Amino acid sequence: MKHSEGLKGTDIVEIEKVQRETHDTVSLYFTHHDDAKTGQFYMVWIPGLDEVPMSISAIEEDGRRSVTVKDVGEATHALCTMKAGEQIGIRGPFGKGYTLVGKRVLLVGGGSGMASLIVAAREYARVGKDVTLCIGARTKEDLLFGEQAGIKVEVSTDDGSAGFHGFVTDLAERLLNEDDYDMIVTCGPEIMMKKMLDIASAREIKYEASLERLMKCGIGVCDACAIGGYRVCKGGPVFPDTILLKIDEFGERRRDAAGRVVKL
Amino acid sequence: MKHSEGLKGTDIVEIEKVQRETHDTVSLYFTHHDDAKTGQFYMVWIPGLDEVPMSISAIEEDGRRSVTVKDVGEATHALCTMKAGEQIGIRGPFGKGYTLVGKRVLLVGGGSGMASLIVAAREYARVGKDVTLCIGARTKEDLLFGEQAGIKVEVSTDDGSAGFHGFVTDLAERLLNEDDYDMIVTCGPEIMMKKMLDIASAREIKYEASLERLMKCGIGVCDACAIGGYRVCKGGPVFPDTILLKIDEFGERRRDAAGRVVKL
Amino acid sequence: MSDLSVNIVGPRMKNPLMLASGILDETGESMLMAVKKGAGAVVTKSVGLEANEGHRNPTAFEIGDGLGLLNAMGLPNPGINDYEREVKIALTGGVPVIGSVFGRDGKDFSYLAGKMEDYGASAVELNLSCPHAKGVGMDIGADPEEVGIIVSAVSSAVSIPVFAKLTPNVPNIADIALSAVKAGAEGVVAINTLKGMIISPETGLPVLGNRLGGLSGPAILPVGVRSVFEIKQRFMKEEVNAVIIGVGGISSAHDALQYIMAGADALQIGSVMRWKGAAVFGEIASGISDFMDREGYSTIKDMVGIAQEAKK
Amino acid sequence: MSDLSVNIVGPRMKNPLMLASGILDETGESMLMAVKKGAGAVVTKSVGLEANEGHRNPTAFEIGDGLGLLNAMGLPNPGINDYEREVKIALTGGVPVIGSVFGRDGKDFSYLAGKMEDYGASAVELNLSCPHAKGVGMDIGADPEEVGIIVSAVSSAVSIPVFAKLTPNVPNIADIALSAVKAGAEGVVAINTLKGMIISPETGLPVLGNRLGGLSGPAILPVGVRSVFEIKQRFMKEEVNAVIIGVGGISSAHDALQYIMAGADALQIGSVMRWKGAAVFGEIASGISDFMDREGYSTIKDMVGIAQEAKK
Ligand SMILES: Cc1cc2nc3c(=O)[nH]c(=O)nc-3n(C[C@H](O)[C@H](O)[C@H](O)COP(=O)(O)OP(=O)(O)OC[C@H]3O[C@@H](n4cnc5c(N)ncnc54)[C@H](O)[C@@H]3O)c2cc1C
Ligand SMILES: Cc1cc2nc3c(=O)[nH]c(=O)nc-3n(C[C@H](O)[C@H](O)[C@H](O)COP(=O)(O)OP(=O)(O)OC[C@H]3O[C@@H](n4cnc5c(N)ncnc54)[C@H](O)[C@@H]3O)c2cc1C
Ligand SMILES: Cc1cc2nc3c(=O)[nH]c(=O)nc-3n(C[C@H](O)[C@H](O)[C@H](O)COP(=O)(O)O)c2cc1C
Ligand SMILES: Cc1cc2nc3c(=O)[nH]c(=O)nc-3n(C[C@H](O)[C@H](O)[C@H](O)COP(=O)(O)O)c2cc1C
Ligand code: FES
Ligand code: FES
Repeated sequence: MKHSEGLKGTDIVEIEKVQRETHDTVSLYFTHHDDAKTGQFYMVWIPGLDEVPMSISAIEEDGRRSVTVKDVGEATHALCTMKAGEQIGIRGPFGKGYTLVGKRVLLVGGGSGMASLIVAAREYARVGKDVTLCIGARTKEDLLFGEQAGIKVEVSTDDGSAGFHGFVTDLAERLLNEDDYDMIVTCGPEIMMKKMLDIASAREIKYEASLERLMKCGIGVCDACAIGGYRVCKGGPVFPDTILLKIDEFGERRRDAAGRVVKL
Repeated sequence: MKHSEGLKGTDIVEIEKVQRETHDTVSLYFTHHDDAKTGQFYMVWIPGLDEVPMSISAIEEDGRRSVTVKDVGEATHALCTMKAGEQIGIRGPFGKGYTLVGKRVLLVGGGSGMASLIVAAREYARVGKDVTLCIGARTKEDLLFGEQAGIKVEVSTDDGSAGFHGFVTDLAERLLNEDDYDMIVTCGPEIMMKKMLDIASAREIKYEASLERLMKCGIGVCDACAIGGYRVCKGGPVFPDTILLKIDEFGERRRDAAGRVVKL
Repeated sequence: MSDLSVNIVGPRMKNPLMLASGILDETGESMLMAVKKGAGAVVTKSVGLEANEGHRNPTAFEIGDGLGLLNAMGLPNPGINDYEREVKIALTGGVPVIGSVFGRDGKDFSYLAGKMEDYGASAVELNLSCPHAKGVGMDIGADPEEVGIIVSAVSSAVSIPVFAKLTPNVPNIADIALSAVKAGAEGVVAINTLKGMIISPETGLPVLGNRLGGLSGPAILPVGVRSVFEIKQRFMKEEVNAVIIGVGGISSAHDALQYIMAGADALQIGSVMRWKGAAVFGEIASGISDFMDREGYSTIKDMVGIAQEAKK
Repeated sequence: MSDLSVNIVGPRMKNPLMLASGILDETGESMLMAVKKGAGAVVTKSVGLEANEGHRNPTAFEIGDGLGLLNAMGLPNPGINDYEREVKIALTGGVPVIGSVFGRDGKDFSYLAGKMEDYGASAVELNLSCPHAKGVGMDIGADPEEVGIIVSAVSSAVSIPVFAKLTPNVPNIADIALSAVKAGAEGVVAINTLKGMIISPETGLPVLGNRLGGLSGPAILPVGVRSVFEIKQRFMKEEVNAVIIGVGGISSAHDALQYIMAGADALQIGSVMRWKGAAVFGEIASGISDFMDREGYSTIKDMVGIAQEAKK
């Protein structure tokens, strides 16, 4: 009976609102009725051009959703220049989201990884957990989601133009020295996430990270997003320390579009 | 997700019990979990031979079902000689069953039509309606379901070997003269059902009948069971007086396996 | 306000939706029912020279939960002589009746088509594509040349439009379509069913009486849309102006629009009636109309084949 | 107790279930995962001469709710030279690894097959059937003669068994199978995907980056079972003794048994992993085993092709 509603490849939605977040990052709002969970992603189709994975950066009960896109190439540029009323295709939600375990939680994010991490931070805060969000950016201008109601935010910049001057991992270590945390959650450049894994396991703090890999199908069949026998689109994008510690590719190598092994 | 349970054409069930009803009629019991309703039918596959429509003659909560088969040809003969442990295929339940409206109900059945009518009689009785079941048979030996707990049964035979001597329609008229009924339900030879329709409409009593037509698909696509623009397998097999009064084929003509019009 | 009417056969059709051959159209009364529920035209069951009872049961069943149907009816039909009655009844519905016929060669087809014309059919559809009958259907319809020969015979025998109904069980449906049109067909109908089989492991037997059958319904939609797309692409390339009628797995306005945008001028609806009955004609027509209003299309023609222009 | 092992390639397979080409087998580590979950053998992603990024996204998506997948990956692969790494890793799983390769002609195929043999593959599978890549796949695999020429070249170039993977987008898959086997193939693999397309009416565009793609998953099961049935029937008639590997829409033990009874000696599993992950290997293997115990079969071979004997 279900199929008699018709066969689609993707759900076409209209962009309802475009919100500029930084000089190179915008959030696109639309409505998509689904059971999206914190940390999941969509495959976003730019009709006629490309389809790219995007974390779900806002999840409202009434079906309102957003993705937050950083302009890094052709597809993301097209998304960043879209206007309200234009159409995109949505497949998903896909993947496994954050476990949301832990009581005193340190979230460490960088770059467009903040799009994913921000929903985790908000969700931890909503259920009354003690949340500290540590954001790394190149400069003050690149800072994404720097202010959040009800969440302690700490900032680092590479050039010192805001907050801590240096790597966000160094900032994170300082916070870990000052306070007790029982959970570390991270999303951002893989080298940074790898560093946080080392820190977390040295301190025996539970850890999870949301990974990025080149994606094609998004549904666990094509192997494009493979990492150590897992698929980021299905086993992830969020993986626990227990798995990541066993994957020697993590923070080291990835696959290109042809499936060749390349250095990160 | 559903399809990942595998694609079947028919559900294979094992015959659990064979019960002889008359010299040429047996009931086959098996288990099939479905939401069968009074008056619906199955397409019963005799593997490698044929598939034929059969009314569901018993419906138990735990999935126990039966069909009651009269040996009239190759397929029904094969069914009538089956043993417990043998396998048949089941598609369905199909069709629209009895409406089960009315408070004082006269059920008029004949031949293998009793297989369908008996579940209606039992269901009316179960919900406390006043039920009279009128059964026509050629001889005493052909009498099907002649005794039923909690149901008034009246019998007619063509040869007078049991009950009323004559047509079941005459017996029915007698009963209608003696008592008030607000519903007539019938299943059996079409000429008989047509006669009952005339009687019911003359007396302005609500009426429904369960029809038989040659069936192929059983699911309303092939048009084999067509009658006046309706399909017996889908619009029926139970039709109300309001529809039957408008169909001039009823009691007059049917289609053969090639779709030719033939006299009943 | 959107205008759903199309000019394909005989009187202008009020919408592009036809009843597909073989589904609820063996009898005239059933065809009338489809008209009553909104069909813009009806195609008859495929009719041959003689009365034919078809294959033995099981002849058709559903697989999966709404995934599709598998059938091997075996072209049951009353024979062309008895079929006049059905066409005449169908004609009282006031919409075009397209007579579907099947045979072994140009002679059979021409005779049958001529009869359909006599009975008042607005067009004939040549079944060159049934996958489960010996010596007819796709046995003769998988070869562009044979199709050309038959179509050409029929085209010179009748004066009503001729449509060739094509099989998808080929690598080159566009070649066959082109051959049919060059031989004089007004257009093509794509697709008939995919050759398929279902086995019951418990009994070790194929379930269909004929063992082999044809798959229809939602499962085949992508194959049908692709076939129409390939045919339209070829017609455009060869600058051939011919009608394409899309059929296969259409269950909703969304599906119907896919066919139209691939290149179909009209559509046929079959298996979905197992789930939605003939009311699906009204549902799809109003769904298309809503879509056109929303997206700013005023006629069906405005949408035909627009997916061809996709930048690539 | 039932014995699921089969003797098809290299070391005896503990069960007849192989990982199908192109689904979770581009990387060695993913193939190992399938082995861990119970696959009796693995087939690699189809590999060509050079690294290839494949078509642009969208490259694959689900249609319907579990009805099937439509994909146009475009044969992405690292190229045969870089692929040694993946085969070597897969081989550590201890089950046969079958190297799938694609090329334009006998020369390409022979070279690639030779490399796979060097890497330690137990057999090669020739992709003569991908429906959405130019000049390779079904573009050359729909013609029995061309298939014969390629198979014959490869068969004389390598000493491991050669399997030809066939396309269902033809009227005569059994002809192609026979041609492959007569040219020296150890057996055939049927089926690859059905050519298909999905259009998004709101945008007027085909959704796949390549527009045209291949349909797989539950929707195609009846087509695959029929294909294997037709091939087995032909092999029996011609008294040809060759292996048939069935693939297409297998989601359950029930489906797998249909293929076996139609004539398949072994099976490949692909799209269903979208819904059940690699755990489906264990599920299907134990389902087959339960069935055999219940119905009194002791080996897979006892069931192969028994649906052929149906009285008809
Ligand atoms: C699960 C997941 C969630 C994501 N969520 C977001 C998000 O919320 N917001 C956001 O802005 N981006 C997100 N991304 C990354 C985003 O998908 C890529 O930036 C995008 O695909 C690039 O496409 P493009 O055509 O614009 O750039 P391209 O022209 O393809 O590439 C531009 C540059 O980005 C690099 N690049 C491309 N794809 C990736 C990738 N997957 N990982 C790392 N580097 C890449 C290229 O190497 C190149 O340097 C996510 C990725 C994944 C896998
Ligand atoms: C909805 C429905 C419910 C039915 N329920 C029952 C039931 O519960 N019990 C039961 O015994 N039978 C029932 N029947 C009738 C049963 O399906 C037929 O008797 C059976 O198909 C005959 O098959 P056969 O091969 O044994 O006989 P055949 O060799 O096909 O025919 C034997 C004789 O029966 C006649 N016949 C065949 N089919 C029909 C038919 N559909 N209607 C009238 N005459 C027919 C033939 O003309 C011939 O005279 C039902 C039929 C329908 C349509
Ligand atoms: C039960 C059944 C009978 C059919 N009979 C015919 C027929 O007689 N002639 C014909 O050309 N096509 C016949 N077809 C094919 C349909 O007309 C149509 O091409 C096919 O089913 C695909 O459309 P659908 O998915 O909407 O059903 C039949 C299909 C079914 C399901
Ligand atoms: C995403 C995807 C990629 C595929 N890639 C290949 C390939 O590279 N080579 C090949 O021979 N078949 C390929 N196929 C076809 C499968 O191997 C298989 O023949 C087909 O999908 C039918 O099986 P299934 O329904 O179990 O998936 C691919 C299928 C899918 C879904
Ligand atoms: S993107 Fe295809 S498996 Fe993950
Ligand atoms: S039996 Fe096919 S329509 Fe009723």
